[in-house]
Amino acid sequence: MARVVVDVVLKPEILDPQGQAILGALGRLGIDGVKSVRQGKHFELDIDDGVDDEAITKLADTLLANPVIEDFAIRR
Amino acid sequence: MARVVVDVVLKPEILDPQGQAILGALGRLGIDGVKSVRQGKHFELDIDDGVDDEAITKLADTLLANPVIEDFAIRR
Amino acid sequence: MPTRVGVVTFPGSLDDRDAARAVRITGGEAVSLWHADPSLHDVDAVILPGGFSYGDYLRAGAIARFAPVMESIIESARDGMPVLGICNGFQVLCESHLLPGALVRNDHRKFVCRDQHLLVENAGTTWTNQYREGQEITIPIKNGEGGYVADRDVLDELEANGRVVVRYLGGNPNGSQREIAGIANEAGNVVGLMPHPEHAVEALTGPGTDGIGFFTSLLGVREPA
Amino acid sequence: MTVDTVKAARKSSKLEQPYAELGLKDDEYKRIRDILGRRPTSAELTMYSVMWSEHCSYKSSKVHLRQFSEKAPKTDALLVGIGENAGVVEAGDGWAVTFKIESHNHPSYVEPYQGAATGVGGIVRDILTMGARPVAVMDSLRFGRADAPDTARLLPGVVAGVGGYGNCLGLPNIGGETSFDESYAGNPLVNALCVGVMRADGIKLASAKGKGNKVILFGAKTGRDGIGGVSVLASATFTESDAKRPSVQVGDPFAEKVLIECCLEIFAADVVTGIQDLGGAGLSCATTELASAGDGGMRVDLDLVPLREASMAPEEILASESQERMCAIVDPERVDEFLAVCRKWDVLATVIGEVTDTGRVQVFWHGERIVDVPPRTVAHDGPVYERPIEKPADQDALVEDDGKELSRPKSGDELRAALLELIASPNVADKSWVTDQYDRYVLGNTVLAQPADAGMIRLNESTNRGIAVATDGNGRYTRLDPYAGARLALAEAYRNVAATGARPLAVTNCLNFGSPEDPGVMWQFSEAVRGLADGCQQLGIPVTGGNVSFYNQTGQTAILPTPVIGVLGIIDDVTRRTPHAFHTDGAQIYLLGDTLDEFGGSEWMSVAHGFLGGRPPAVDLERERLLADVLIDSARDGLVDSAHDLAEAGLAATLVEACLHRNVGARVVVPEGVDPFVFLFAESAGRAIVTVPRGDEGRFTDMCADRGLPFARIGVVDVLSTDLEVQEQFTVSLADLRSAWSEPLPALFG
Ligand SMILES: Nc1ncnc2c1ncn2[C@@H]1O[C@H](COP(=O)(O)OP(=O)(O)O)[C@@H](O)[C@H]1O
Ligand SMILES: [Mg+2]
Repeated sequence: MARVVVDVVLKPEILDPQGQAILGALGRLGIDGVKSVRQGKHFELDIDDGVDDEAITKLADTLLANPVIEDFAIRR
Repeated sequence: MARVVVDVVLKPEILDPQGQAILGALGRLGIDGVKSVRQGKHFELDIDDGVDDEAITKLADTLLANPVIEDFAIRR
Repeated sequence: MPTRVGVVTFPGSLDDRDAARAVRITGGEAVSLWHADPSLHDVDAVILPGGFSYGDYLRAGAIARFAPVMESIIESARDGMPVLGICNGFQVLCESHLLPGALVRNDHRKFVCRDQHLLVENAGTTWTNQYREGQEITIPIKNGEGGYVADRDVLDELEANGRVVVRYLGGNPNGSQREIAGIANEAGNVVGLMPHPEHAVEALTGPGTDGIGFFTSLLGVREPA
Repeated sequence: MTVDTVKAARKSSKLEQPYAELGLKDDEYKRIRDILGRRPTSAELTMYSVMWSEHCSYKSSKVHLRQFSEKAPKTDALLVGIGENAGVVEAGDGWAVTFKIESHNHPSYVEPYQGAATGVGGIVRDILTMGARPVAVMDSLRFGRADAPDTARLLPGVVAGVGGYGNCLGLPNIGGETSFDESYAGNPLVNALCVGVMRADGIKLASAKGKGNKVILFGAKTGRDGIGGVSVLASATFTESDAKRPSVQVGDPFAEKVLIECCLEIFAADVVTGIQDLGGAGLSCATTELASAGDGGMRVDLDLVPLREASMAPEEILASESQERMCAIVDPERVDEFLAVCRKWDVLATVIGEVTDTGRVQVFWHGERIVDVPPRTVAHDGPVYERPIEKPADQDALVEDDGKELSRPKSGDELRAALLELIASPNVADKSWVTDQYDRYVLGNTVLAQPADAGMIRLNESTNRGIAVATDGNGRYTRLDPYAGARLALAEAYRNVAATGARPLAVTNCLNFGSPEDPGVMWQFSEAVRGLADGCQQLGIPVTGGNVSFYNQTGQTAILPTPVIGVLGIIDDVTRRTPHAFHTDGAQIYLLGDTLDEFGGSEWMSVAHGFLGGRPPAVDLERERLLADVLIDSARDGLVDSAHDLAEAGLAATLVEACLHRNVGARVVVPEGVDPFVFLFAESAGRAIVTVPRGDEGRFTDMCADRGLPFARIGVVDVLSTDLEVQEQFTVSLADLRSAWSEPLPALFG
């Protein structure tokens, strides 16, 4: 069994209201020095050793990310 | 300027309906061998070099994650 | 002098006017409080209304908790001032640690708006003394992150000390642990509710008037009959 | 990066320009050159191309839509008519109401959640722009077959998007439609409606007047949202390799909520002289529309526009469709006040220019003039086409083959089975799966919402005055006869409003059709517009605004032509509203209107035989008006305690909904000499059922008889019964009805 991590982030040109809201809050929290925040999704999968990269890519591309607005990165 | 990543995941004992739903959908996609899926949040922050680890930990602990239900990990 | 009840408006608060209307209808004076103003303007009690403060994109209530007005509310609540958090207000109270636990995404992953049957379990709090213990009431719920979760120890403690104020009846609408719809702090002055009593104060616009009791309970405490 | 300037355009008049990639025709490009007396700069080309698109210029529909004004009935109620962001009607007590429906079909197909969400966001801004507080939304949705994979992908996302945005704005969703037909596969229809309320003297218009007044852009930053062909231009001017694909617009409902509150505070302080929302065509549209409706001149310093991505080219800034932005015209003396309100709400606001007396919109980029155009030529005097019109070749055959020979249920058992099958059809079945995802309570003034015939909102807590709104459309009827189909949709929405006790006052519409380049589609369109305009004239209620969506087709196959009609009515006292459900024991059920053997385009034909042919039900608008009068007057006089209109699936569906809402039984008799099948399932227009409490029957039937409205007593409400009984035919338990009716959507969508 192996742990695979998939991080899904909005494409850079897509508006990220979530990140914006956090950035706005930081000022009020008195935390300085943060220039930008983007919020994405983080998936942790436990998979059988037999599952290959191709299957994981397909999984990420169809279920975990919405390719119309998101990119993803896989870490094994 | 530096990029910092914060991953936030639900504590293991908290039910994760989104992860469950993905797991359920896998069968229909014909992808076998995935034993569990947990969905969390992924934050990418661009910060000034002056911002130290302590500040980032505080940010993660007070704002990005709710320690009652979530754990977080910081990657610089 | 009518009881002065502050209703907080955060950016993204939605049911603030409705909470104020409910206060008015039940004979109180609604005072609107602004998130950025730390002053509570001498109110006798505070309602944190429903809505999506700051869009609730991060976690419901996570950002609102840091508003200047919240510091004053947290302090006054610890000193016994009555505070009612409705829906988003409940989430803010949990994020502020005035109430234990947290509210997470509904187990069916959809927003749900419906008329919900509830069981009043604690009719002794500042906000529920006009109900009978065991009374069944119907009040709208509308939430996307309404699933109440807490450690087992916390849940046991809530149950043991009568701090579960209302419980869902006839089906759990959001996956809340132990069907919890509302809880109180130890002193009973701070109550968090997922259902919206302010939307059940007029027969014309709600499923009935079962929500009135939450507001008259407060007035009852202030002006004993 | 080099920028194309007016100066450069004068010098290099021969330069080849990619106008075709931007969707401009040869003669359109030539006209632009004629207007300017030179080649356009690339920024000007951007503005003309986006503003002369079908979507913004209405070039194919304009010649037809004129009828709405030409045939508009005289009414004192109309305060603002067609041509503004939304029409406004008077509501009494000094209040005014504005409403409009708009499509977001294609974006919802590409990204269902965001497409639907930004559709709601856009229409809400249109309403806000009129100076109104938005008070309710509705959504009219159409998908392919309910069990198609495409629908499984789209519907949950669209519904979540409508809900996600509307709920977060704090606007109650008070109604809409959800229906299914094969023809919408790949072309879902997502039409969103918003209603707003203001003082009648507080109407705001989109015009830039007063030399020296400041142009302020406020709300979200500008990003590369929705930039389509324009990126061709942008990439021609600089070489960075960043993504140039049109990007999906993502909605930020929180930003919009704050923008609404900010605008309302600004309106209350009376610090704007004109205001316009940024929607399709973004700044290109807002600047030229404001200028051309005002003094005609405006100077804009485009480099002052706050950007999400610093590398954006001026063409991209002009074409960007970033959401949650508005543009205001403000007296320089009031600018500080304006900015203070924006600061209070944490809304970004930037002075980007001022009103001039040049008669031209001039845009500068770091001091260089990149646009210099007469604004009318961009905003109003775009191309106008008289597209060829031709009745589709198969039209006559379609109408000819009326399916009358298809087998019909006869015995009680067969009728019972047909009823259960019909109410389980996704078009007729319970829509709670959808509507439970929408907040209907927020703002505390919702008197009626789903599943009522019309949504109803209390406007005023002290006078109890209110409004009711319904939307309807039936693509099958319109396919069979577009003229009649549009009138049937109008009649149904009108009837739905009247059924609640409100008096219909005004109309909005969203015309969803295939390609205007197909003469058959254009025939459907022109017939539907004619039908709607004639119908509104006859009913005495004006069209106050609307929207056209063309190109809803896959390959050569267009969607069913689908005019969606919204009708708004006023009710003096919302406590007198009529609910749709049975609730009083012993109340007599009356069927009002005539039932004929009309099954063309019916739900029964579709469900039982998968058949579409014949003529749609006849429309008699005089009868509709009479029926409405009776419904409204009997609500006012307290003669009826429920009323429910008849439409798709006829009396059967209406009875089932009236019983199930409060779980109340009823006994129904088929009137003598009437065919039970026709009685239960025909879709004749101009009908409703009402229930009259015991003792009031005489007064009620006298009223109908005096006015000449046909009525028949068809049964009685039995609160204690757990059955719907159609005497001498069949009995079906409420439990069986409920499972047939309420299980299909959850079973399909989870
Ligand atoms: N089908 C229609 N019926 C009546 N008016 C329409 C119709 N389509 C568009 N209009 C009117 O034409 C004007 C321009 O439409 P539109 O471009 O949708 O407005 P906006 O720019 O505010 O989005 C509006 O006043 C609108 O009400
Ligand atoms: Mg507009």
